[in-house]
Amino acid sequence: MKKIINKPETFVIEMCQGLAKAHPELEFIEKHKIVKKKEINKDKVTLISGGGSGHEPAHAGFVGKGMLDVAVCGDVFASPTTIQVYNAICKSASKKGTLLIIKNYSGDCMNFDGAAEMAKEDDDINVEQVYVNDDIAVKDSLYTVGRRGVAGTVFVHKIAGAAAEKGKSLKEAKEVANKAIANVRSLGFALTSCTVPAKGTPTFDIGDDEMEFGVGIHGEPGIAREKIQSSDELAKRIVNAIITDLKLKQGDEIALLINGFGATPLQELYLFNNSVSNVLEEKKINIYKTLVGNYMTAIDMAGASVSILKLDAELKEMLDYEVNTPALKL
Amino acid sequence: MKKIINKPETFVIEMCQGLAKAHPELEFIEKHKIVKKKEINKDKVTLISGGGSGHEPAHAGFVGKGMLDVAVCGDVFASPTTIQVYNAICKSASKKGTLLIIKNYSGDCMNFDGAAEMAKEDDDINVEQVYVNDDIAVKDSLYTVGRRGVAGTVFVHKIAGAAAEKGKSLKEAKEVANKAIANVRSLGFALTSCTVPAKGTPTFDIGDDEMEFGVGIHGEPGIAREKIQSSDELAKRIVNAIITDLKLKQGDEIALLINGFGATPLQELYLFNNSVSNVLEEKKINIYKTLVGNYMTAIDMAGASVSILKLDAELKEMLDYEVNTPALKL
Amino acid sequence: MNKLTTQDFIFMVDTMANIIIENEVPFCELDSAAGDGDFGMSVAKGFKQLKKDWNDVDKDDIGSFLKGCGMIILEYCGGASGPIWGSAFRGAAKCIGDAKETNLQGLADIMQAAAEAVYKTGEKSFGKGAVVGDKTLIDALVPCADSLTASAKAGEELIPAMKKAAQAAVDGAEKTKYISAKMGRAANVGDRSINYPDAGAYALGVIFTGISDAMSKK
Amino acid sequence: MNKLTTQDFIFMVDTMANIIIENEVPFCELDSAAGDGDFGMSVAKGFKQLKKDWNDVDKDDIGSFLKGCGMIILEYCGGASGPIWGSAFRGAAKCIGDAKETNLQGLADIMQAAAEAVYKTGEKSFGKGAVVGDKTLIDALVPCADSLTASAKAGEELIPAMKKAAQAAVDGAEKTKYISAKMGRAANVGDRSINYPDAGAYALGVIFTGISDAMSKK
Ligand SMILES: Nc1ncnc2c1ncn2[C@@H]1O[C@H](COP(=O)(O)OP(=O)(O)O)[C@@H](O)[C@H]1O
Ligand SMILES: Nc1ncnc2c1ncn2[C@@H]1O[C@H](COP(=O)(O)OP(=O)(O)O)[C@@H](O)[C@H]1O
Ligand SMILES: [Mg+2]
Ligand SMILES: [Mg+2]
Ligand SMILES: [Mg+2]
Ligand SMILES: [Mg+2]
Repeated sequence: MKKIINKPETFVIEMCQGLAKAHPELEFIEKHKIVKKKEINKDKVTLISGGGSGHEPAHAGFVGKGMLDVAVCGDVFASPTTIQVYNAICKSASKKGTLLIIKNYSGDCMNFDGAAEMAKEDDDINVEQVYVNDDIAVKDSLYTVGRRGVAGTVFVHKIAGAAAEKGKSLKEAKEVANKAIANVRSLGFALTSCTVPAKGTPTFDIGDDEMEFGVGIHGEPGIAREKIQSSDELAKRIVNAIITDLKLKQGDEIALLINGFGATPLQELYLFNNSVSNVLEEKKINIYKTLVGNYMTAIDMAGASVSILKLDAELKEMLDYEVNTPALKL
Repeated sequence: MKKIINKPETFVIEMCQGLAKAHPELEFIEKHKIVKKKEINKDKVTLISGGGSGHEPAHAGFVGKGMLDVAVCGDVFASPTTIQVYNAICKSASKKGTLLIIKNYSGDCMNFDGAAEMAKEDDDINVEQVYVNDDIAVKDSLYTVGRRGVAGTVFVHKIAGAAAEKGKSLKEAKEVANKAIANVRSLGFALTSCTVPAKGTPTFDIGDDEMEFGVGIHGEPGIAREKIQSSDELAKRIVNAIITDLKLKQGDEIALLINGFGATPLQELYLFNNSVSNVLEEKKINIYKTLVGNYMTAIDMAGASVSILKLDAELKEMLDYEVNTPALKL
Repeated sequence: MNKLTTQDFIFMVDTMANIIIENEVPFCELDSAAGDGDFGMSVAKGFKQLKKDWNDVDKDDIGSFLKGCGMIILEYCGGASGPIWGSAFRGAAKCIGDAKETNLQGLADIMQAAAEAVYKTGEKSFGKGAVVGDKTLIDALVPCADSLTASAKAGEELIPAMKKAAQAAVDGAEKTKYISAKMGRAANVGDRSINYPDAGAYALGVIFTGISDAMSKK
Repeated sequence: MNKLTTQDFIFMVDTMANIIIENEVPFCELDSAAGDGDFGMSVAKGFKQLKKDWNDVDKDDIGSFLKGCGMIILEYCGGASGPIWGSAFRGAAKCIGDAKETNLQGLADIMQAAAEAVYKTGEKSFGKGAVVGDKTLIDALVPCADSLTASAKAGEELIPAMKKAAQAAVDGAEKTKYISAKMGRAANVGDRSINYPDAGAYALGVIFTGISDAMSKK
């Protein structure tokens, strides 16, 4: 394992401290591993997200004006505990209530739901939840737990953050967050495995000429193990899959996120954006806004994902709204 | 070689196209591999930088309000040619003249200098040059070509960009850029090699427990090949070396850049920032501003560098000035 | 020996904690195949904290002890494991109440209550809890509890019954190899989870085997 | 054969281009040891473009031809190689002027002019150009030119003189192994460049050897 690290046990805490030091407008509460705005605005809906660590800048890097109020940081790839989330809710409660933005994983759902229940029952805080499930690599079926939440979550944070900032009610913020969730899809691929610091060895083995197509943001297996394809081929395949799933048609407007998984440098992401944008242009789908970068990573995995958010007037308005966080400024 | 790529020959062009597509306020002139603002402000000093590609987001990602006007993109790790730079100068000339910000490498110096000479002689454009040489891994001696220019260049872009935006003359902008250069130092280390797309195999071999201390941003050898050290140990060593070289003392104010080399994820950079900030706090050096991220990379090398800019009132004013580029917004 | 005292429960949980901490890395590896590789770390973290806070845990009666353990597990186990293992302990605690002693039947009831609590936790979040065949730790926990219930009914001795129940957990875990996950993170990969046992189920097999061995040597 | 015509120069540059293109990867590898691994790519790029634009290059006389080559090299070779190789060709062109034929003495003068132009290019940017011992391609170019000059003075035959000069370049490149770089990117690593030959010097050895072989087989 080649990492800049002291020891795995203190990895998450030291990382969050380093983030708070670089961004003095944020504070890190070590006891509950919470990164929050120093000043909570009591007059807007509070937005809380989080999950396992290892997805940086998600989620702590999205705390700031126009996005999240608090990020709850679990251990690497492990949901934060019910008690952590409960404390996050209590420490950031506003007059307008709290919206939890949860990526659809068993652990996250159970812990965030459990915390919401505690806060509602014990502290009379108005809490609502939304569940992001944008990864089309995973088939949605009655027998499974539904799709995974991946990089599309960044759009949900952005949209819900704008809604909250604009003074919407908890119900309205939840509605527009759910609209974003209904309209966002993602699909990604990995060229290498990630290495969880505590484990110290790669999560999966992969050949020099192989990729994992449809990989999850924890290095979970995806659709298939395959030979590596070119940027253009990957773009075609992924965009077509998303177009089909989202039922996109000529003239539709979208926001595009080319997301790196951690070890893939910006140069490859920009190159990939070129391939993806070309396919979308061919299909006459209008790209209203593009984000390229490492937004929702899988530790040090090489690879990328494409997220597409289908826009309407309301979503566009929310997308355009000012945002100022460590990892996203528009 | 595991990269998102079509073929090495078109790597730089496709990447620049992808960047221009994501940032519609920029345009990419393929013939000369130039990324420039669509609208050049003729009433301020024009700032041009560039160099070999492979350092993304540098330099094209720093084109925008408050930083560069044009970035000239060479092939991966190869200086752009004299003709490319010459065209960049001609296409962005303003009434106030042009400042070239050059990283101190033979190829860059020769090509940028040659282009400046052509533009001055053939086109009567007022061109001045500054040379960034912040890497203290390389000993400065009469017999050598001087220190390399590395991540500290980002501060020079920022400072000179603010000066130009504030309406300073070419002479003044050059002076403040040179002040930044005189006050910035950097030192880095690599945990893995980078892989130049055209070559397809790693530039250097390195053991599983080894690091290259003092590495350059092209994967050039540094001070020594050593066993990997902990984040805290690296921080102590690097900060102390920079403090000595910059003659920093208690109470001095600095700007800090924790720069990733491409494959090192943000989580490790934030953790490393924690280590570095702790050492600076111990030494009672005041951190006025911190940047953490991949700003001046070496393709897909894992590792990081620390850059410290010693501040005075003028440099602080320039640092605080508004900037809005793809890779740096403050 | 056919009685189980508070001391016995303290001994069993201590044994369990040691097994979990020792197996942190292998349990992570099990979770790598179809999950995300953190299972060992997540459970170990809670049980390490439990050992750290050991002196402060209420040991007045079986129920208080198990509840105390459950709260620490809920607070410190990461991932899905916190709510699942935390609810199992708290469900067990509720079932035994303030008793200071119990027998095989009591143990069987405790384990049934634990399984029921895990089901409820899943149900709350996903509308339906995990059942045998979904490829979760339920596939080991339920056969284990059922084996204890059957042994109690048949009037078997405590230690042999515990060994039999541990074997039922191991067998249940083994079966998870041949099915694809329908619950938990592994459900995301569907058929690609086949050939790998569920990490949680496998861990329970190891833990129950270790506990019954330790009890038989007592 | 003791004369060199425009056709011979065209043949020699064509041979040179082929050698450079063939050796792109090995030349990159040479540059990896102490440089940044792009040397082969940088020079090959210019010479590939030269071959692409081959028909458009002025071939009226030796000087126009070499100058035409020099401009393409300056425009298309990346890194330090563009200015260095470009200036070498343009310096050589200036020296020979519009002659359509020359001899060993003329070739020697051309090579001296090329070396001088490379020196001047360095001087303009760094206050001082590279000299023998700085571990640059000058360490091959200067001995090569000097050997030609000496051979011309001694009245030697053209082809053996070219072979001797190529060997001088190879020997000069070999010597760069034992010194540390004082110019170019490799100077940044100081003593760590020892044991590796300079990429540019080594390349010149390979190129001149190839050209003299090809000329002798003509
Ligand atoms: N709904 C559920 N009911 C019971 N057990 C479950 C459920 N979901 C997951 N599990 C168990 O949890 C284990 C994974 O735990 P862990 O790795 O800590 O969680 P995560 O999936 O959040 O990484 C699985 O191997 C499975 O045995
Ligand atoms: N000042 C100089 N004078 C002559 N040759 C030089 C000089 N600097 C560098 N070189 C030559 O250029 C070669 C490197 O070329 P190249 O790899 O294209 O440039 P860069 O260093 O910009 O990557 C060196 O091996 C050396 O022979
Ligand atoms: Mg997990
Ligand atoms: Mg180079
Ligand atoms: Mg897991
Ligand atoms: Mg080079």
